[in-house]
Amino acid sequence: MTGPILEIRNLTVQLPKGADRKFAVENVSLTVNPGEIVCVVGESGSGKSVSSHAVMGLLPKGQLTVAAGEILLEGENVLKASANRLRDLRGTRMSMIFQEPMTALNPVVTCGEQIDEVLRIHTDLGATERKEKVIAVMESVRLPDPIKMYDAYPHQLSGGQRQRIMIAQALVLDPALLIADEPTTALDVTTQAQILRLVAEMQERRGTGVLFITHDFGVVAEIAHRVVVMQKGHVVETGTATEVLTNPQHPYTQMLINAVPTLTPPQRDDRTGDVALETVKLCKVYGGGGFFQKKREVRAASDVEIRVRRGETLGIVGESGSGKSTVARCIARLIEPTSGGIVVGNMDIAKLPERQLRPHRKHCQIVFQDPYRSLNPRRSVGASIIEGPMNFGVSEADAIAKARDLMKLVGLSPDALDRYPHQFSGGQRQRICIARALAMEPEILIADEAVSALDVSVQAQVLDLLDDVRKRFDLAVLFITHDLRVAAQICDRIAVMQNGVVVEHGRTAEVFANPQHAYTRSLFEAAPGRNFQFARVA
Amino acid sequence: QGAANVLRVVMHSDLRIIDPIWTTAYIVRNHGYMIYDTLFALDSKGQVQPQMVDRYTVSDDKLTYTFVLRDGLMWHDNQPVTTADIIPSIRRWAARDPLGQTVMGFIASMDAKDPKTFEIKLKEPTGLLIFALGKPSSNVPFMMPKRVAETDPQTQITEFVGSGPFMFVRDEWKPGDRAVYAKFQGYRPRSEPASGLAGGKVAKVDRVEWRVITDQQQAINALQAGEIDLIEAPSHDLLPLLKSDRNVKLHNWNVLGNQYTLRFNHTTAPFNNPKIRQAALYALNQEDFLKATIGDPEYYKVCKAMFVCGSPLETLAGMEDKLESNFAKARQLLQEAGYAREPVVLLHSTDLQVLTNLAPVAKALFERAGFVVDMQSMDWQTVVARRVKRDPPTQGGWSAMLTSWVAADILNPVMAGFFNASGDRAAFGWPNDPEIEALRARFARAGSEAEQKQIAEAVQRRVAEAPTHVHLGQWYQPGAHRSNISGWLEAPAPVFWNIEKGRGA
Amino acid sequence: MTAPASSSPVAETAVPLPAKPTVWRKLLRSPNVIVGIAIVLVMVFIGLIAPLIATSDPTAINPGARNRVPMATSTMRMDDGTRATVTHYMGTDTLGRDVFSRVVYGARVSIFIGISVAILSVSIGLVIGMAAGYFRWLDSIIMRIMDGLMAIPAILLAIAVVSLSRAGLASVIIAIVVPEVPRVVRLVRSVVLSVREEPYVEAAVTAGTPTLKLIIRHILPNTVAPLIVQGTFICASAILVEAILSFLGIGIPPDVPTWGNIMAEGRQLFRIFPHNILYPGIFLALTVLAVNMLGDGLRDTLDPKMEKRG
Amino acid sequence: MISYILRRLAATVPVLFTVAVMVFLMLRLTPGDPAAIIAGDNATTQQILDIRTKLGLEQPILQQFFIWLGSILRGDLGESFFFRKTVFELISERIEPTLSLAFLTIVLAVVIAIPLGVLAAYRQGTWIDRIVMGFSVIGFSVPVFVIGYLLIYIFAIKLGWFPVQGYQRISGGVFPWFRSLVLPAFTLSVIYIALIARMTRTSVLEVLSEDYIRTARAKGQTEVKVLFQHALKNAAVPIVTVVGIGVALLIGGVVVTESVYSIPGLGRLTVDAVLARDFPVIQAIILAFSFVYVLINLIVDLSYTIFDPRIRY
Ligand SMILES: Nc1ncnc2c1ncn2[C@@H]1O[C@H](COP(=O)(O)OP(=O)(O)OP(=O)(O)O)[C@@H](O)[C@H]1O
Ligand SMILES: Nc1ncnc2c1ncn2[C@@H]1O[C@H](COP(=O)(O)OP(=O)(O)OP(=O)(O)O)[C@@H](O)[C@H]1O
Ligand SMILES: [Mg+2]
Ligand SMILES: [Mg+2]
Ligand code: NI
Repeated sequence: MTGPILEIRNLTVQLPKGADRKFAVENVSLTVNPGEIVCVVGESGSGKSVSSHAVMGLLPKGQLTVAAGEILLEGENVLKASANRLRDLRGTRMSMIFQEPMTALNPVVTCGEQIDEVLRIHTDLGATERKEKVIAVMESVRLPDPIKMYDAYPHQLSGGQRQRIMIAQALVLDPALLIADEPTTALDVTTQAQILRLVAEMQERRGTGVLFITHDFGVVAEIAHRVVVMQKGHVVETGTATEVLTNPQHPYTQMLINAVPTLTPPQRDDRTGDVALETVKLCKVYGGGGFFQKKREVRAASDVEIRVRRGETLGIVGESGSGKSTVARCIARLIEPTSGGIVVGNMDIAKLPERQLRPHRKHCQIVFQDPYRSLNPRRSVGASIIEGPMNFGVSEADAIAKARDLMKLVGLSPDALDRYPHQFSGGQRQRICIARALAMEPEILIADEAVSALDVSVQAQVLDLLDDVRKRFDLAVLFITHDLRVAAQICDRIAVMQNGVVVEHGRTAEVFANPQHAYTRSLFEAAPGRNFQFARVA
Repeated sequence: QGAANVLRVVMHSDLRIIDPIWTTAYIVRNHGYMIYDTLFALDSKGQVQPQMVDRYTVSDDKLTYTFVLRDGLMWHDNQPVTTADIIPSIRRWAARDPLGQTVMGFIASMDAKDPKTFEIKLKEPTGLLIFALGKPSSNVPFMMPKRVAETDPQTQITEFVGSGPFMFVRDEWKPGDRAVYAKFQGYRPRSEPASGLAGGKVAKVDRVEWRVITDQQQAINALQAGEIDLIEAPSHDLLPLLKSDRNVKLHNWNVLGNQYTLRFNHTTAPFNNPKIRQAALYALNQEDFLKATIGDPEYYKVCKAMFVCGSPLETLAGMEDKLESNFAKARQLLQEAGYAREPVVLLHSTDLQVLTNLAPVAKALFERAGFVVDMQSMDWQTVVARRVKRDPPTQGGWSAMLTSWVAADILNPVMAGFFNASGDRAAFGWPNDPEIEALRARFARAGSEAEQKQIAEAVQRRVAEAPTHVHLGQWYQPGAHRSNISGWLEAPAPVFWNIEKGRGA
Repeated sequence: MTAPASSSPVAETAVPLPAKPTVWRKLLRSPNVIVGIAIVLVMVFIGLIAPLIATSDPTAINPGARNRVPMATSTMRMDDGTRATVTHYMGTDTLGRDVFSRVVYGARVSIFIGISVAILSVSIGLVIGMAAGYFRWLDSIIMRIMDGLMAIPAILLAIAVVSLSRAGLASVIIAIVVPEVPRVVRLVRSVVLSVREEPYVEAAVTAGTPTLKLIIRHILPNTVAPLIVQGTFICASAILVEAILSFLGIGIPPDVPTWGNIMAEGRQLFRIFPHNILYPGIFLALTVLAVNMLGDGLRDTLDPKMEKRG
Repeated sequence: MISYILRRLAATVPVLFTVAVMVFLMLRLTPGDPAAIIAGDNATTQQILDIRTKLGLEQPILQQFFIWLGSILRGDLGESFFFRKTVFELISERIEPTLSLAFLTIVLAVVIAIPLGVLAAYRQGTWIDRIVMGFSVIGFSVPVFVIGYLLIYIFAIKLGWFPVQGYQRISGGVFPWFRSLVLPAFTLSVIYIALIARMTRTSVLEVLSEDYIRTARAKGQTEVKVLFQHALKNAAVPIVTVVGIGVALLIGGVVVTESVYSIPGLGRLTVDAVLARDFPVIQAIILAFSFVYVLINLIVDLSYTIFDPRIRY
């Protein structure tokens, strides 16, 4: 087979009535050649998934319909294929890996059986032959102890292992085309790196054509041969990876690439403000006790000692579950630490009961990850912003006046105070959350993954805003993230957490230049595209 | 067993208690007739006939009665029936039955002469002794083995050995589901043909099963579908369904019928005032009650005679102008009595088909006469509990309630419980009327029927002046059976000897 | 780096997203809601104007005209001696009462029971559920008691409660409310437990909002939608349970017309005079159906989970 | 797992204690007097008082409660006020019909409701969905006894396929047993079918939007297998939960159904006992039903582990 494996020609997919735009994708064309990895990038909602689902024939029935165009899989138009033919093609000629390895696997069926299912559907092999084949493919995706893992359920595996199961399932029948829809977004950087390596390796070994969907330019830099950039349902730019990443033509591509933070931290001065926050041997153990049932104990933070000065940004990095949020929530006293001290000003608030705690609440404010759930959907954003000050005796008029100022500060129109959260975009909501936090005139601002849910471009804006308000109000900022690029850009100092323990702690530039702890090193090595210099276009 | 020999019956209620001396419930009385026998029994003409007794003699001074038992009487455990069993049985019955208590007052001694012969000596003559021993309805003096009869009258018996034509199959008795009787092979019936409760009790089926079907309509459905053979008391409103069915026949087994009765509570206002009670007597009428509950005139009869129309003591005395819904007269009486609009707390039983519609009618009639009525609805069991409470009506007591009597139970002022006017010792309602009490005492001693009749008339006159209760008309409860069933006797109680089950539909 | 945030193009305008259709608009688009509301309103209206449309006093007995078939006429003797002729659109019952009038008046009681049971159980359950969900120490005590209540089958509990005191509207309502309360408590508690973990609630905590205010402002509103939905189902089942209690002979006193009562009294004559059970049955089933449809419709529109599915 | 079961069983103790206290108090405060009922229509006040004393009803309520509790703990449910039988005897002779009825109803309901619910979910928004949902709403709206009467009228009286009433013991043959239970079970299952079908639809719908369903389709799996192998098993937990919770509904329905069909089961016994104020029987039955209910829901919770390997106790 010499022609392209996949050719999408002028694909147009119609959205149902009442959606935000008429077409999910319009006039999309792209090609995947054998042995090629084509990355599709673009902001959320740009139509990446819809295109790939159209190829698989998995568009939700009755909601999304292909209005025009054709999709040729090895020359065969899958849009015209019968339902049976389509079923035959799936799993044999084309297969797909999805973003969330947990939800993409059936939780109540063992991993082995899920791979086996593909064989059962498409081959006449006997049980033992099938099992051999499954074990072989599990081995080939480097799953440890495949025989044991055959009988394991998805929840008994780590995220990376689950994703390997997905890949094994996709590759077991050697399809010509592999579609990967953000297969690593939900994974840790370290695991992500392994999976990316695996995909590249498999593709090389089997000569599969890969359509790889992502929003992460680091990933693109790491594996792509060619890149397709999408915006609002249109393909705005295509080219080889190097071309697009180093010399983007379309303003949108340029904007996206500009927004990618670099892994090289800028030079920063040491902050010399007063110590605003200090934790002393902070420990938090979840669970335990329980009257009629025993709960499992989780030691989420142990002996954490951090210190933040006014005007300083301390980053806490570490992979998922390392205890970053736990530390943040203890400091904000949303939960009570199991032991240890939290000194804010010169007061230890670690064990204060709720009633006595209330006066201290204003010193420390928090901005959460999920911009969609951080604001009460039933209250106007104005009401959310003035709630705090009014709790501390500020008159309504004063609080509103201040809220208007803050809205301007975070780059929103003061008139928007009367609106409700759903009328704002994610980035705008995150700004509102920052305004709400600032309304309390805090000394400490905790940002728990405050930009992780945002698109790169929006993310850059919010980061700028955070840095801006830090300067303006001389805030001590505790910035929690799993994204090293982001941490490099904004933090003065960095604490690296692993399994509830701070393993390394120092100035950002020093930690990045010369990581001491093995875990820190592995973290850095895993950052995708770390050696790639993205173009900066003014 | 051939299916043809099992008689499947739906009775009016579920058999839960099995001591017919201990309770007056009719279902238990019916159970008694299945497994026990009586010394005397009422025949279809209302005459008392010997049953277990072969013959008896009365001394000339009418003070000594000598009874001789029939040959071949056997208990279900195959022991012979002797006079040693009889005397404790009479005593236990007399300890609980009001008529029995009255009669016991006359008795000087009871002695067994030999296993077959016993003697009762009276202190003074009474016409009631034989009548009482043949009392047809609750409590019936059923004869039980000595060891059973010696049970404390306040305690229920635990053994079910009788000498009647059927035996109780205890293992198959499932309250709420069924009670089962098997033919007693050792029973020797009298040679006379069966008549009423008297005569030869010949069991002509092997088994009688009393099935519980609480839903009236379902019982009828089941009868029509042939799942059961006989219904003791089908709902009157549903009779048209049965009349039109060729496979089913209706049978009026209780010719004397029943009488609806309204009982006053004499201890609290307003009915502690005889004039107000009399106002009620004027305000009510029988037709409305009968129409509302029975509906079909074929099955009811307006009858102002308190001791039942068709009985020897039937009379109109005192009642001529009453029970005509003369509201004007009622209002006038209320005014004279100074009725202070105390509410009449009327107990309404909602779960017994034959009683449900009575209270609403009473309420409507009372209200039109100017009474204030507070009708309180409850299930029959609550009524039963409530009516013995002597608290003021507003605190859980009552003023009036409605019930029904089997005519055979109220044939004279001594046996009919509601005429007992001895105050606290009287039945619920507690009338206190020395005049009535005196008349009742005279009645008990009355030697001749003429004298009895004259006293009964006087009682009725007195009651018309100061009512103890109001009789609201007579009604008849036909039974229904598949057309292959024959031989259902006419008697005050439903009995299952003599009934034959033919083959086929 | 991009230009300073304050001049960024996305930041200026406030409404980039299309306005969500309001809840009301969505409700009015749901056929379930429209049909449900329409029928319920008609029933309520019938109940309200019962005195105007009833052809006779629903409690007036007339032994002479019992068990009449629909459309039969009867004459009634009045106190003043005159006679009035009535047409019985739905026939009469065993006491000669006009079934049509009883059904019409019955709407009042039946709907009253439905609504009051719904309101009572929802409000009692709300208070208890809030307390259980928010105050950890109370939780296990309350939930144990609720478990106990839940463990008694509702009808049995109702039977027991009704036999507690003399049958009457109040005891029937109590009887139906008691078993419903634990269900509401559980619902409210689960909502509270999940909502109190929401970031915006935590944000309010860090803003120093006092507990009571926190509950009322941020937690309570989240329970409204599920409670309205639950409330409709409680309302529907209350109307039904009343009928069943009447059927078992332990409901509202029979002289008060309710649909359950009329059916219960008429059930023995189902084969001969089906009208006694048919007409109230139609009204009852229609109302319960409508309330259930309303509940379904409300749930489809108010429950964000259902919304996601679209 | 074992320790979980033990802990759950231990947790039923306070629940049942609460039930016991509530039931006991409720009954003793009722106006009905079992003594008066036992004594019969013509009894005198003194006779009734004697019976009350004999039954122990004249003691202080608290004392009565502890006596009762004590005997319950010894495994003695007491003796009926009315029948010369122990409550245990009564319950055990009534349990077969009720168990049979409940069993058949559950089987019938599950067999009918689950495919209906899956179908409705799969064809969401189509007329099939509307019919199934319409039926389920109607199932909730028509009183059980009306359904019962209608079924009797059509299938027993008009068509004569089934007996009008009554129960045949299973010892008398499986066929008569089954035949006698078809109508009651169907009557009782209507509301249950409605409940389960509805829940099946909802949870299957929820599951159908999950990623792994998409994965299964991406493998080329057929729709039927996607529905019944992937979707249904994942939707099972809420479905069995509702099957368990629905048992409460079932118990309520049993009371009415047994009344309509004259089935001598626990439901009838309950009504009879309540109407007769047979306290020991009522207490025991409510306690027993509550225990069964709690137990069934424990079994349901345990069954989760079969459907969902993530759940471990
Ligand atoms: N089932 C659906 N019904 C209605 N609209 C849909 C549906 N699926 C997708 N869309 C719309 O189609 C557009 C493209 O969505 P798509 O999922 O392809 O975005 P994406 O590029 O994959 O975004 P992300 O990075 O967030 O996954 C969006 O506007 C989305 O709202
Ligand atoms: N409420 C809780 N109860 C029990 N365990 C918890 C709870 N919250 C968090 N944990 C556990 O504590 C550990 C640390 O969790 P934490 O949320 O602090 O991690 P994190 O570093 O913020 O991770 P992520 O990057 O995913 O947000 C994890 O193992 C988590 O499972
Ligand atoms: Mg996507
Ligand atoms: Mg976190
Ligand atoms: Ni990311």
